[in-house]
Amino acid sequence: MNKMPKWADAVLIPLISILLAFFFSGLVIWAIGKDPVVAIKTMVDGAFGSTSGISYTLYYATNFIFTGLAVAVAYHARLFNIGGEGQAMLGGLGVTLVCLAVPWPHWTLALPAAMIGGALFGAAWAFIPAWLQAKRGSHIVITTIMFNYIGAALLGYLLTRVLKVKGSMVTESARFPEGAHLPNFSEIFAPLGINFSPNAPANMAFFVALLCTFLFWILIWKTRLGYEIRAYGQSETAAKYAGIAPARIVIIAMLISGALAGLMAINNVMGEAERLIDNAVEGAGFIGIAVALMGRNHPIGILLAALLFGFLYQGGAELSFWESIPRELVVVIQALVIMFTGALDNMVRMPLEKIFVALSKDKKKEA
Amino acid sequence: MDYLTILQILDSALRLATPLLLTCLAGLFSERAGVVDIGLEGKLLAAAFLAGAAAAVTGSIWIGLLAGVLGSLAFSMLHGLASITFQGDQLISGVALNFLAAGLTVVIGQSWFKLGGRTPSLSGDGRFSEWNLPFSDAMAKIPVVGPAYDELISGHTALTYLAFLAVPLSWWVLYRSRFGLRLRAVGENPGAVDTAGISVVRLRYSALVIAGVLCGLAGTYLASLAAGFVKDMSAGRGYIALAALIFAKWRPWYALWATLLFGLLEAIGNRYQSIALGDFVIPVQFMQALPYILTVIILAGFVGKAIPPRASGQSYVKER
Amino acid sequence: DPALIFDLGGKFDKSFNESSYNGAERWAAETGGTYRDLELQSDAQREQALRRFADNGFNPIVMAGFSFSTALETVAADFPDTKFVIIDGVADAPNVRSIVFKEEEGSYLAGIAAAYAAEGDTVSFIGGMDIPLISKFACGYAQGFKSVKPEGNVIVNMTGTTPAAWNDPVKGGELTRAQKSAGSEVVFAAAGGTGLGVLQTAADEGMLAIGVDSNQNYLQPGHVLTSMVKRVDNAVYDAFTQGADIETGLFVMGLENEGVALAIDEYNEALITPEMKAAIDEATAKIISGDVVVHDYMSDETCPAY
Amino acid sequence: MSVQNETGRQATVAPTASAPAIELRGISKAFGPVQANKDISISVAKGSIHGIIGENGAGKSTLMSILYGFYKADAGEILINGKEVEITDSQEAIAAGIGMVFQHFKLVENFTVLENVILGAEDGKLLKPSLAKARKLLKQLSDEYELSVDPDALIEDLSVGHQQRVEILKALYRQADILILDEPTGVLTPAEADHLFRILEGLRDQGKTIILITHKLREIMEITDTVSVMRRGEMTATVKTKDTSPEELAELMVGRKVLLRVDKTPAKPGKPVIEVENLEVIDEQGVKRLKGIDLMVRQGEILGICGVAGNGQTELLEVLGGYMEGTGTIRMNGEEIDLTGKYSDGQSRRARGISHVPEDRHDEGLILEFQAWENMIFGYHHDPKYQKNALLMDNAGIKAMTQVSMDKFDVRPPNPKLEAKSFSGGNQQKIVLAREIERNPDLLLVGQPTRGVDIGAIEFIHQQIVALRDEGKAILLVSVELDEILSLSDRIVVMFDGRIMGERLPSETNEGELGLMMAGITDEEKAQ
Ligand SMILES: Nc1ncnc2c1ncn2[C@@H]1O[C@H](COP(=O)(O)OP(=O)(O)OP(=O)(O)O)[C@@H](O)[C@H]1O
Ligand SMILES: Nc1ncnc2c1ncn2[C@@H]1O[C@H](COP(=O)(O)OP(=O)(O)OP(=O)(O)O)[C@@H](O)[C@H]1O
Ligand SMILES: [Mg+2]
Ligand SMILES: [Mg+2]
Repeated sequence: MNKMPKWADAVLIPLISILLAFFFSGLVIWAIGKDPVVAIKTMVDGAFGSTSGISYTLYYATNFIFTGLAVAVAYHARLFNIGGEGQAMLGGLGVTLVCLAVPWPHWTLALPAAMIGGALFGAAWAFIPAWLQAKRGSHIVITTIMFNYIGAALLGYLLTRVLKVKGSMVTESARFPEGAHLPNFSEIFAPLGINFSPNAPANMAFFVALLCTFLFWILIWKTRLGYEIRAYGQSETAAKYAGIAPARIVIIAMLISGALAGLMAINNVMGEAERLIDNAVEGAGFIGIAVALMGRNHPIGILLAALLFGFLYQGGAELSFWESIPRELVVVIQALVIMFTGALDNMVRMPLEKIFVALSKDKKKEA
Repeated sequence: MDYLTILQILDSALRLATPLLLTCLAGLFSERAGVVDIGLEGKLLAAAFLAGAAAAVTGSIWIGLLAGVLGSLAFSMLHGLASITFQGDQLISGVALNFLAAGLTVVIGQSWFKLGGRTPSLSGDGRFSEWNLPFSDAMAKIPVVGPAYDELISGHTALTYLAFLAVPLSWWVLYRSRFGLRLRAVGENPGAVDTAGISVVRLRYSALVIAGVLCGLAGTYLASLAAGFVKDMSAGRGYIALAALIFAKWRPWYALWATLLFGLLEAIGNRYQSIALGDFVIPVQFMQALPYILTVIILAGFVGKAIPPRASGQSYVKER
Repeated sequence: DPALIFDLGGKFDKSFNESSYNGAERWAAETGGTYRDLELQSDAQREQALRRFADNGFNPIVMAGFSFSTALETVAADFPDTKFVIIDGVADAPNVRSIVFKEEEGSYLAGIAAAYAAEGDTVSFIGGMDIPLISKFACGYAQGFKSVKPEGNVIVNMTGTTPAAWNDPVKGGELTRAQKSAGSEVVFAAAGGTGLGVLQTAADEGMLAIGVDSNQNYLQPGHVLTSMVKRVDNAVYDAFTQGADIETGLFVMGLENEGVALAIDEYNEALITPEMKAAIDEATAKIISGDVVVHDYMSDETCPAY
Repeated sequence: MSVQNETGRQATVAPTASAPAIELRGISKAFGPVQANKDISISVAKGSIHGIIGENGAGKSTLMSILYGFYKADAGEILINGKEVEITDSQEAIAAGIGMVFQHFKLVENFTVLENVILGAEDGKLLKPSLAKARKLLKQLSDEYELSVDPDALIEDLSVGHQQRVEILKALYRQADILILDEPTGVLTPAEADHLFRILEGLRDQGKTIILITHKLREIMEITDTVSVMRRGEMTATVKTKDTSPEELAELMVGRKVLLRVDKTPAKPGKPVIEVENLEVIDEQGVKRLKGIDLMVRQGEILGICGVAGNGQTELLEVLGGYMEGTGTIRMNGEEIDLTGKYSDGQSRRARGISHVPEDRHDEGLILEFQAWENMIFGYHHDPKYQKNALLMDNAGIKAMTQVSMDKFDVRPPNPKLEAKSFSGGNQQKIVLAREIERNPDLLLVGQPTRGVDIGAIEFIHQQIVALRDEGKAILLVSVELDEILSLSDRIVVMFDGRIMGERLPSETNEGELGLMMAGITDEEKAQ
């Protein structure tokens, strides 16, 4: 039945798409009077050429893995969760409260507690839209958009009035206690004899993200709940026939989604900033949408897409460092990557399919 | 709260609703034809930029309008290329457009004007002037009706009147014209349209053209109102318009009410930012979030289930 | 070479960052020197950027924005031979020059100007977000205004709660209109790109506006009463000029050392009446002499004037 | 061959009155590696009804879609009335006088009949005059051909039979001379089907040409003039209907002898399995769908329920299956079961030994995007025997089980990893049936088991249902096919308007009587 071998669909097409995206990015770079080859080299070097670069790349990727998984869980139930931004914000609040409430003696204790805090708060922020969708039919896209704004307002209030350190100019919470410090890559890998730059942000949370990716795969494809989520996502009428309660699936899927978004906070809030700052999420919730869709809602795809975006973020930063290329150009490159790999993939697939069908016909004739 | 204050709030609501309404109608045409459009935000931004840039250079907002519409159209067509011609994911394409607009407007703006992505300020003919309807001064003296006419109805720019005119016009096109019948059909069941011998692709592209034009108007309105382009100046209005569209259940008149409601809530929030109840001062953040909170409450309490056009979000594939 | 790092608002925010950019450009133009600058995209880049520049021998490294304090404290210790300059924030390290401004003093003068310009007794303020720095402006402004019109009313509005609040001129315009209909005659905007909408609308509606950070008088001639300039440009210029030998420590820039001031130029001369000018000069003198102390919102996070 | 081509070409040059209405020559079409049509040639005489039969996936729909310009052929030519035409889209097919009624109707559900009819054939840019004109013409058409439908009704409110009339009206409104119907009777009741055939005969008598695709040999024999048989993308035979027999056609289609009658021994009913008393159901719109149903099914018997679609059979199955709430009493093996609340869902019913083959395999019975093995446990995914441990499902075990079931039920291709949508209708139905029967239920609810399924598969499905009965299980069969009801059931119950009209034994009734009962005419009324 398949017109193309699997590897072509999974590897060749994305590869060509990315090359196309970079080709057009190169055109833009060239148009503003810079050298595209140098630019690409700078990006790749910056993102993967040093342990510090790798660490930054993975740090950003960690954020995107969490939000990408969050969007994907909901999407498997055909729920479009645009609220990752708000849920991650609230997750930050949860992590902060946990980290500040107890003088943690060691991160091994602090991390699980913070994870629970972040997941709980993120899930809670997703719960209301989920409940309204399940019980009142209120469109989840609107309610999650609204909850992003409400979340931002809530955090704005808490940061300026409640959590802020008195006398400080900065709207941020107090610094977390030493015991809540998550080991970063240099601390993790030093005992193994691998030297990582000590000042780069990638940390323990990356491994939690990998674990979540694996658990996501288990959940969606190996458990009854995942089975029910996918079944509901494909056909609500069939789900009802099978005795799957729609309201239950909507709420559970959104709770998991919110929890995953909330978990992002162990990376950016606990792992990197070690305090809650204003606008800590920085749009990772929205990038998560692109990551999930580009990754076709599959954990491996999400992992790769998150890495790609991590690369774009870190490589883009290097571009601004060394090439004085405006940071908005990096946004343009991101846009082109999303466009070509995510939406215009058929532009590559269609001709490729023809080639493969022709090839297979030739083979048949020979045989 | 006196009568004049109410009028002023309503007046502000009209101004705030105008870009939302145009954008919402843009989304309406697009989604009614089965193309989901979360790229509204990007189109709005692109249009605002080109309108601001062209108006600044030529000194004429009408040329700015043309440029804004063309820019938004170009984005619309890109969306069409991805989601209609190449049957790509409409959501991804929309997300990409939003990024593209956010980036390109600044990159290009900076290389043109060297003002950090801002365009030079617009003045005089570079902006839409407010239309004072006939007799507004004379009528102002008549009690009740007069001030309403003078404050509320009169004194908006051409685009506001156009936006409000676009509502009955959209309704008429959708429900009274052949084009509208086909457009609605293609959003419900493209197979029916295809087998009736009408090109699904052409219909969907036409819908995107209309959406592009309407977004172009909305973007130009923003640029004119703010007298120039500032990066990211759409400030989430595309998303709010999308919410309003769902709120409106994809219907033109409801779209009017939905966007007016959003405009009104924002106007009230602007006007009453700091309210003190005795000793307790309601935090400003609460008042700023109030429009969004109310939206959720109204949605859950009164609007209920919104069913999108059946084929929206899916590309039409008859042959694989 | 020196380096300059802008805050998340970006190089061209029409106010704070742009002002520092102007200072750097002035230095470059006058001395023919070169420098490198960088716009941040993400909070995590602060430390990265500092290290990057320090590693590569840039000295001094100037950063615009209080949000750098935390990152700077860790980085400064690792690069004892590099000089850092933080504007608007304080970092406690021997190789750091911290420059803070007494925005409340300049805003106080702006309040006095507003009080003289207004016929009635209501003026207003539009901030970007409800953060301490912005409240500092608002509070100084209100104090100045009330020093002239004690029974007057100052409307204080904030634009929003997300970063979009700094780039929403349309909303800025609406807030201005709302304030006008509530009686305000003069509006002071401290809201980045949103402020452009405020100035524009003030001009459209026949109000007066007060600009912020850089001199914005020229933007709407005849409608911008004055601008409360914060000489961030001078701070950057000085730092660049002094180079690697820059003196470190805490520098507080107020009226006395011309860190803040009201801008008076050909665009607004006509709006400044002699009495107004006299009152401003008098207040300036008193503040410098210490006869008048403008309350700093940051000191206790309350404002006596509202 | 060459001679034929010669004459064909002559015809192209000088069309004659006797030229066939449709002639296809050497049509080929591939979907990627699948060769759906291979070098197909066929000619259909003007003013005739031409039947096309073939197994599921034989390529019938594809061929007709090509004729209608919906797909583009890879090779071959099309002649209409002897003239070669280029049909690259439906517009051109319509212009050539071709109308098509697709198996899955191409109607806009929330449009009115009138709007659907004029869609794409409006005259003028404004709707109002078009609608007015269409209203008149529609009235005329419906009078002429007994095609009455309310022009202002919404499609979603119409029965499938009426929806189909709309499709035919659409074609006639476009002045089609050639009408293609793809499995038009699949969803119709016998009465509706008869009505349709009268319409088709009327159309033929007016000189129109009709192509009819169906899986029902009875219909072929009854109404067509000629019939073509397709197998695996090729046209294997074209014969005059009066020169052939159902047995011969079946053999041509499937390639082996097919038993067209159900072969079964008399039932040996045991004790009651399910007893339903005074069952009432109100649907979401607040309409009462079941108005006091009493029935009972015993071990080892098949209770057939017939009725015109929309008279409560669907609701009956859904309430028994647990995904619709109702009031009344239902006892399963003597124990009462909940009709509302927590325990009235599909899972609880399955736990009680009730299995259910739903009427609509696409919307209910299967998740088309799921692979066969995932579909094989759909609804039973909580069953402990499919779990590896408390957390994980035993996917490997399920796949192995699926392989066994697929082999046993002769699902083709027997590949558990194939997505459900890649199977033909008949094989999809076998998957559903395998799933439900393999559960060894006490009661099997079956809705429309052979809808759209080819005769080879029908034979097999019927055998399986009878085998289950012979194991002493109770079976409740709902079908609009009176044939099927009469040949499978041990007792027959007729439903009308949410009530039971009466009960008959298959040996003591006939289609005529059942038909009257289905129309709501009772014995007493008949007597009067
Ligand atoms: N759009 C399509 N894409 C790919 N393959 C297709 C498509 N449509 C049909 N096919 C394949 O072409 C073959 C013929 O299908 P077709 O629908 O013509 O069969 P059919 O004879 O109408 O069957 P049925 O009796 O079930 O309606 C099948 O093998 C099917 O898998
Ligand atoms: N888009 C498609 N891609 C692949 N195969 C297809 C596609 N559309 C149809 N088919 C295949 O074509 C064959 C016939 O399709 P069709 O739509 O006529 O369904 P069917 O088999 O008649 O089932 P039903 O009667 O229940 O609708 C099936 O094998 C089906 O799997
Ligand atoms: Mg078919
Ligand atoms: Mg079929």
